[in-house]
Amino acid sequence: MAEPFLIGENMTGGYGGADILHGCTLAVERGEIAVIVGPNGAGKSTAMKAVFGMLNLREGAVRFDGEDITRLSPQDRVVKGMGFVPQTHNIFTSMSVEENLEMGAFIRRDDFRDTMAQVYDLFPILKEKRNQPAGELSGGQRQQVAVGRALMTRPKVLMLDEPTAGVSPIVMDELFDRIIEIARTGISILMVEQNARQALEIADKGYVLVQGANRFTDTGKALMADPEVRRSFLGG
Amino acid sequence: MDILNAFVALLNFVVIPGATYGAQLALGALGVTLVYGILRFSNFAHGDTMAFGTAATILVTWGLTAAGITFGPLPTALLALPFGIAATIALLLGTDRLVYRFYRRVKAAPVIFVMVSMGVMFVMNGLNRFIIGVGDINFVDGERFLITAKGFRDATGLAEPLALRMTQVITLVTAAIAVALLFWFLNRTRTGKSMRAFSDNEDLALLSGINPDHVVRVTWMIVAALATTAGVLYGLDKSFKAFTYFQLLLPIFASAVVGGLGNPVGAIAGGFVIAFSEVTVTYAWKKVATYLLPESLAPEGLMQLMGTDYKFAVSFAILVVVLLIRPTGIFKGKSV
Amino acid sequence: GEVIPMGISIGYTGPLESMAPGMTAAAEMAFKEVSDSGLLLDGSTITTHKADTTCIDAAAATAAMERIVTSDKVRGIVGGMCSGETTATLQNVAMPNGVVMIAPSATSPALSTIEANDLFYRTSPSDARQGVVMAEVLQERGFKTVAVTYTNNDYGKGLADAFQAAFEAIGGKVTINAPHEDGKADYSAEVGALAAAGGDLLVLAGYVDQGGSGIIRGSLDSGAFDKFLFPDGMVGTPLETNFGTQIDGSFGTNPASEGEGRDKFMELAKAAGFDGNSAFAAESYDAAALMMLAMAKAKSSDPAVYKKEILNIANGEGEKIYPGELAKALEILNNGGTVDYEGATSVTFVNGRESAGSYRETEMKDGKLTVVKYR
Amino acid sequence: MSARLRPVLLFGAVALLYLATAYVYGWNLTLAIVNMGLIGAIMALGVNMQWGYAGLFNIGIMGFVALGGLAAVLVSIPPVPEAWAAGGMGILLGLLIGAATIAGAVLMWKKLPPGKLRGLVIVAFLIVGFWLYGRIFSPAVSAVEAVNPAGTGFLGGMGLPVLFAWPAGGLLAAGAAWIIGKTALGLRSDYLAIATLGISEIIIAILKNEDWLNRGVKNVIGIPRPWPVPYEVELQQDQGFLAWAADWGASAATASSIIVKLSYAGLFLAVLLLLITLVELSWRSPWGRMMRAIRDNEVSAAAMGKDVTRRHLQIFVLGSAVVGVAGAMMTTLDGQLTPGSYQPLRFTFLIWVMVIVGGSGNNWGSLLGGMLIWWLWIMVEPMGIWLMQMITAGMADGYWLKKHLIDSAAHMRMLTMGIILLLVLRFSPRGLLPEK
Amino acid sequence: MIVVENLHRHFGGFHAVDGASLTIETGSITGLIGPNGAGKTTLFNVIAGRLPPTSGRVTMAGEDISGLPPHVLFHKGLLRTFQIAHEFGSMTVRENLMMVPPGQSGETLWNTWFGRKRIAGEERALRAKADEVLEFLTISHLADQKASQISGGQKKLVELGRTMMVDAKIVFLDEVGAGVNRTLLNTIGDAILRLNRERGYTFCVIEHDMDFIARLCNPVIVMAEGKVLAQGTVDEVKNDERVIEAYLGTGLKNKVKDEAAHG
Ligand SMILES: Nc1ncnc2c1ncn2[C@@H]1O[C@H](COP(=O)(O)OP(=O)(O)OP(=O)(O)O)[C@@H](O)[C@H]1O
Ligand SMILES: Nc1ncnc2c1ncn2[C@@H]1O[C@H](COP(=O)(O)OP(=O)(O)OP(=O)(O)O)[C@@H](O)[C@H]1O
Ligand SMILES: CC(C)C[C@H](N)C(=O)O
Ligand SMILES: [Mg+2]
Ligand SMILES: [Mg+2]
Repeated sequence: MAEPFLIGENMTGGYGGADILHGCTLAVERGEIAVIVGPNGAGKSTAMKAVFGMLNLREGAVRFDGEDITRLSPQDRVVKGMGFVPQTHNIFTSMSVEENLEMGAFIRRDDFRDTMAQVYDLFPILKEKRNQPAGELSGGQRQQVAVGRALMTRPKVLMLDEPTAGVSPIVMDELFDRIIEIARTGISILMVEQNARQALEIADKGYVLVQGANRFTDTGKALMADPEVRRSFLGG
Repeated sequence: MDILNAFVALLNFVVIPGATYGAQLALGALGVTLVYGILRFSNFAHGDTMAFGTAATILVTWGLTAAGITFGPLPTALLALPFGIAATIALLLGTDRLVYRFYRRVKAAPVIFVMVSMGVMFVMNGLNRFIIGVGDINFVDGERFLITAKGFRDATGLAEPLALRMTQVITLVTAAIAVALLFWFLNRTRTGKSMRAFSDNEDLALLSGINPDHVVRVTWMIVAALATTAGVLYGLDKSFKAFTYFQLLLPIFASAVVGGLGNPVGAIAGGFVIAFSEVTVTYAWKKVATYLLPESLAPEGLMQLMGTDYKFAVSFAILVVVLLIRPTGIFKGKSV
Repeated sequence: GEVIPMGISIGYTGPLESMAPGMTAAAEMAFKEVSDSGLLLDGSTITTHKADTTCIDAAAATAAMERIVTSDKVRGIVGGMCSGETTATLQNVAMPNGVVMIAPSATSPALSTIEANDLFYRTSPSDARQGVVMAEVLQERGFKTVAVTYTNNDYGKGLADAFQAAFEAIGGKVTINAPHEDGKADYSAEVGALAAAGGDLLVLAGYVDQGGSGIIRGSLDSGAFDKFLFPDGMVGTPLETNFGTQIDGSFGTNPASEGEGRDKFMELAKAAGFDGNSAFAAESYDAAALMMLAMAKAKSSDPAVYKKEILNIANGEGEKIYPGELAKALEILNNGGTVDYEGATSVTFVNGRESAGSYRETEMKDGKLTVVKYR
Repeated sequence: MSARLRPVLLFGAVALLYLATAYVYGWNLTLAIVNMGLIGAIMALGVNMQWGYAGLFNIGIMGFVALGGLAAVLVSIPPVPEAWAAGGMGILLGLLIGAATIAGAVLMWKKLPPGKLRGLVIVAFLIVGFWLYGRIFSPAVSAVEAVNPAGTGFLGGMGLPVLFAWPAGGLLAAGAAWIIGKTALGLRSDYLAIATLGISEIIIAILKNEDWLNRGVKNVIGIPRPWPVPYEVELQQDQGFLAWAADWGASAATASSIIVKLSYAGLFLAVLLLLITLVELSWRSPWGRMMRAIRDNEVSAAAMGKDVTRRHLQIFVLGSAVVGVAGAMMTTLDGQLTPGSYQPLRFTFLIWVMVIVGGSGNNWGSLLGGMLIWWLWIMVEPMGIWLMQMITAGMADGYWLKKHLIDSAAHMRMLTMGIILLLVLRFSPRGLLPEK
Repeated sequence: MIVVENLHRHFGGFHAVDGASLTIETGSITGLIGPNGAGKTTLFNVIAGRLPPTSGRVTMAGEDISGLPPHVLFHKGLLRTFQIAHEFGSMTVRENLMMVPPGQSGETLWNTWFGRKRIAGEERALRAKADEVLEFLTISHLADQKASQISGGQKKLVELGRTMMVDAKIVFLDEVGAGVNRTLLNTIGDAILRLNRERGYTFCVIEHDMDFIARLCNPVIVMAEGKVLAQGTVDEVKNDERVIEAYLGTGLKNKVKDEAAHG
């Protein structure tokens, strides 16, 4: 198989102290969904940040669309077509919901009104609250704003760190639905999930990360079927 | 009873000076509030930035007048203003590159920025004294008055004078325009919004493709323009002295804070609150009362609520009271 | 000869920083005059050491003085500048170390009574005296009711109170006696109160390049007052450059004496390239000159020794000495003679330590400060 | 640099600075700087308690310093009997009435049933109260201030040993802080800052204008020295001392002032070490843990049962008290109270620089910052001159720029201070001794 | 027993809690579910004293506790966790736990100077207790890590751990599960059950994970638009049409599509 669309290969590094990642590799193909699961503190978020250039890697490389982007700054990666929703601090609290979405489209020069309409379609509550400062929203609503912001970028690859944390079941279903749809338009999705069973169900590929290293890698279905994985990481 | 005279007295000694001073503070406070709003620290060097901008403008003004260029009835300094602004932009961008950028990179706490700005303040302070000296400089020319005290008395036959200066009018108009522009810029334009986004959550701004260097650059440029304009207008109205500009910092901060830090409209409101509380609370009502009351009731004392000894105490007391009622300023400011 | 270190301690930074250059230049001019003459103590020369008193920060002033006294070992000091800081440095540094201090500009009445062991003199008079002079001037000019504002420090307050007492004693009326703070951005409130109180004229006991100018500006702009009485802190060239003809008819008083001394000093200053009229420059010159002449008379640069001669130089018998004549004086003293130092300000000490105070009355005419008379 | 070595090295470096100063300028100057540095360090300690421990942004330090200074006057200056006779009782009575009026109004506000009537009653009560206050207070003040205005014109103090003024200064500052805290501690960050700044300006305004209390801007001079500190003049007349000084080969003047300064230094150091010890002990115990929790996250600390308001008040009062003690010490050292000299730049912002450069949240940092910054504040003056000389060394005599530069040298103090401050913060952006 | 009577909490014109009435029985583990923005967190905030109610009443064992400040409620035995973790960032994880227990004698200044012995004893006990809790939460290795430097899920665990440091009467858990690994969440569920059975804690749990709710909670209260929509056992609630429509959804949609995509 040819080189994946986006790959963080053999990544090693951390926040300045001891290494958190130990030769961890994540990859996603064009139009596919890759899901990362693992215990708390395994380094999932760290790996995502590493792929996005928010962390200095001691070893390893990140390649995107055949190009080595290891040295690129996060904002350059955005320009290249990568979008990211961090796990925490993922909205502009003092700005209105609508402005949050506009900021998502910051690098876009074209008319983004229809994208915004789509986001409002997906999360109707946001439309209702579009003039309210995002910091005043409920936890789940904030999460919707965060995802909405990333969608506004129209990225080629979308990286989501626990997008469904705190989101109600109905919205979660919508969200997964939408993620599938997005993937089908050719956008790659790389996401971390603790709602692992639902996530792996729609995943083309799944990674189980433990202590900064790949423990299992397989298709989503296969991982779901693996009793060891189920017991230790998916809550039985 | 003489309502007209009483009214003119009030206008001349309370309303006009209060409004002018308020606008002067407001212009300064706009700069402070912008730095706070976008770069998230209280910039102690702002007073000295204003002084620098004014000094640069004065130097150019001298050059212009020496070359025989004036601005008709308006002060020549207004012609020189763009040059002063350019010089200040250069200074602030240089400062940012040399000083502040580093602390942004290491994500220093706001209080560190405050201390750093204090260091910058000291340096600029020395720089200003070096460039233009410590003396008092009067650089206003052109028509000073729109209405002179004597002219008014002669024309109306009233006992009370009324004076209105060119600089007062210019200051008020400029302040109004500046706040409108700034408000529009921050809330309506793409760059303005990206600046607010940057101030709200730097990391996320990065993830949205906002270029932090650009945001910072634009901020400093606006701040330079505001500071220089504020400084020049103040200097035209009063006079230029490096030390006074440093002292101006306190009321400017007070204005920005009561108004609500980070909010341009608040800066304007704050400026007027501070100015009017200084001017009105210690005002001696004797004159007004003498005009209004029948002769037999003419007051003996000054009819002052408080002596001017306590002018600052009173204006600060008002400030504290306002904050107790609205803990983040009149217009709900930020707090880091 | 030896190299004699001398100190100049004034506020180079702070609210009166703009007075510092003139005062320094004048004192250095005196030092240079003596060094160049080669007549002091067998051809000794003077080096100067400056200390920044900041005018307001007693602690910083003390430390700066401490430095020039204990490490540069100055034998005498021209300074301090402001009364508060002068008191502190005198008590904390000069006296413990036995160094002579001659203050050119500290004029607070409180300094008249301070216990100083013969180490402290001032070439300016106490403000108690100026108040009386001001009252007299007003009386002569026929002003009956005036408003008073003063800079809120020991100098301003002392002077304003002295004036009010003197003026009321001769039947005048003070409508208001209110302070203003220096270095503030705006004086509308003060002007408003002063205007409301009313009066034929405004007595402005402030500093010309501080709040004083702000008050004038505000008064003129609003039409509150257009006549002023300016005591010493206000009489300075900024009046001419900043207000000019707008304040024609206002008048001022400041410690200065008529005649030869002043004129000579003005010439010297001009030649040396600074403005002799700048406040307290003449007093600084005299302060410096007095110490050196006293050394010559005592034949020693030890403050403990020469301090006793200062009074004899200032109030002595013999030839009158004016600025520019220090060499002549040294010659006389070296030959065992006596002199009466008049200097730029007609120095004669009263109370054993301060200038008696002859005052100059000036008036603004056609935008210029012109001398009316001396009293 | 390891965490253990760093403080040792830094304190060593600062000590070296002082030693070098002593070498170049002599011990007299050095000790003078040490003394003020120690006082600065105590002030910084107080501020550090408020900021480093509780995140309270107090920029009204100047006010508490001044209150400490007032305490020195009130405690140590002998009373002025004539003034007391002239109006002392009137003033006391007036103040009492004023206080009672306010207290009464507050009480009524709380006790009376709400409504229009309540407002009217309170306003009427206030008017009557203040009218009465004015009637009694004003003439008494005039009478007191008329007593020998050039020399006294105030009530004087209690004539007690000035050492008592130190705790008294702390108490006075604590009292003020309590009132301020009760009203303003609901504010946050810069809003609290500007409120405290305002209140400190009010305190200074009172000290400047209430002549009956402390002679206002006419200053009080001649505050006696504390107990073990001798007077130079007396030492210089003491034969035993002269002989002893001669043994050491020092001049009487030098030796005497060194002795005086050493005595002060001893006193100050004792106070400083006592305070640091107390504060460190608390900081390293559950109390400190609780304070840090509150600083980190008030909402969560409150949910974990900590009374945030009360703790804020506690630390605000304590920190202010420490500043007040330092203020009293400073006035004692100066021997005079000059209200006009209280400037925010010097007494608030410089202290802040000490705290931040030293490292907020670290008591030893306060000491280090205090000693270093004060040294700089004094030494930048000669350094500025020296700098200008270096710059102009290569220029021809009489060249205009050289003259301009040399003439500006005296004004370069601020510039040098700024540059050094920036350099220190550049290489140690979290302060020299960061909180662990 | 906590009784909420006709509680309102408005933000400007918006009624986040709009006349909610509910009862949390002593000894129960009550689930609180509802769509995003239903007002669950706001309700918690009002009960726990973080926000004053606009109107209405909260009583705890008959005592009116509406509007009491959080620290007072804590001392009455009412604890809560935050939906968005509120850790003490500059303190270690262990300190985050050790600070919790009330009445520590070392919190009095006087004792920190003159009661060192007693403090040392107490501290040892606290430390042991904290380590035990950390052990239970599988984060012992983080004990000395600064709380600002742990992962998002770990922060939630610390949040929960704090409530385990004291003997609480009633604990409000706001989405402890969000972001927590499901295997670990099961263990936490066990712990909650154990605390409930063995120590008599009352719990009120907000959670979006229906499996978790189903395993622990009885009864379940459903909120929507600031009001109580439904109440009952898990099964009752799960099959309530209104609840399905407002909150649960059918969950079928994506499965259908999923099959279409892959099948
Ligand atoms: N400070 C505030 N100002 C204005 N509106 C607010 C504020 N806080 C909450 N709201 C609004 O109140 C509603 C209820 O919010 P709350 O946080 O209670 O929801 P929730 O039920 O906890 O939702 P979630 O499941 O997403 O956490 C939301 O619509 C939110 O936008
Ligand atoms: N800012 C930081 N500085 C230092 N260490 C950190 C920092 N953030 C996280 N860590 C450590 O790195 C490890 C991995 O954290 P990471 O956030 O990547 O975990 P995660 O797999 O995303 O966990 P979770 O599911 O809880 O979000 C953790 O052990 C944590 O303690
Ligand atoms: C420089 C002077 C105007 C100082 C003033 N005479 C004083 O005593 O403070
Ligand atoms: Mg994570
Ligand atoms: Mg919630």
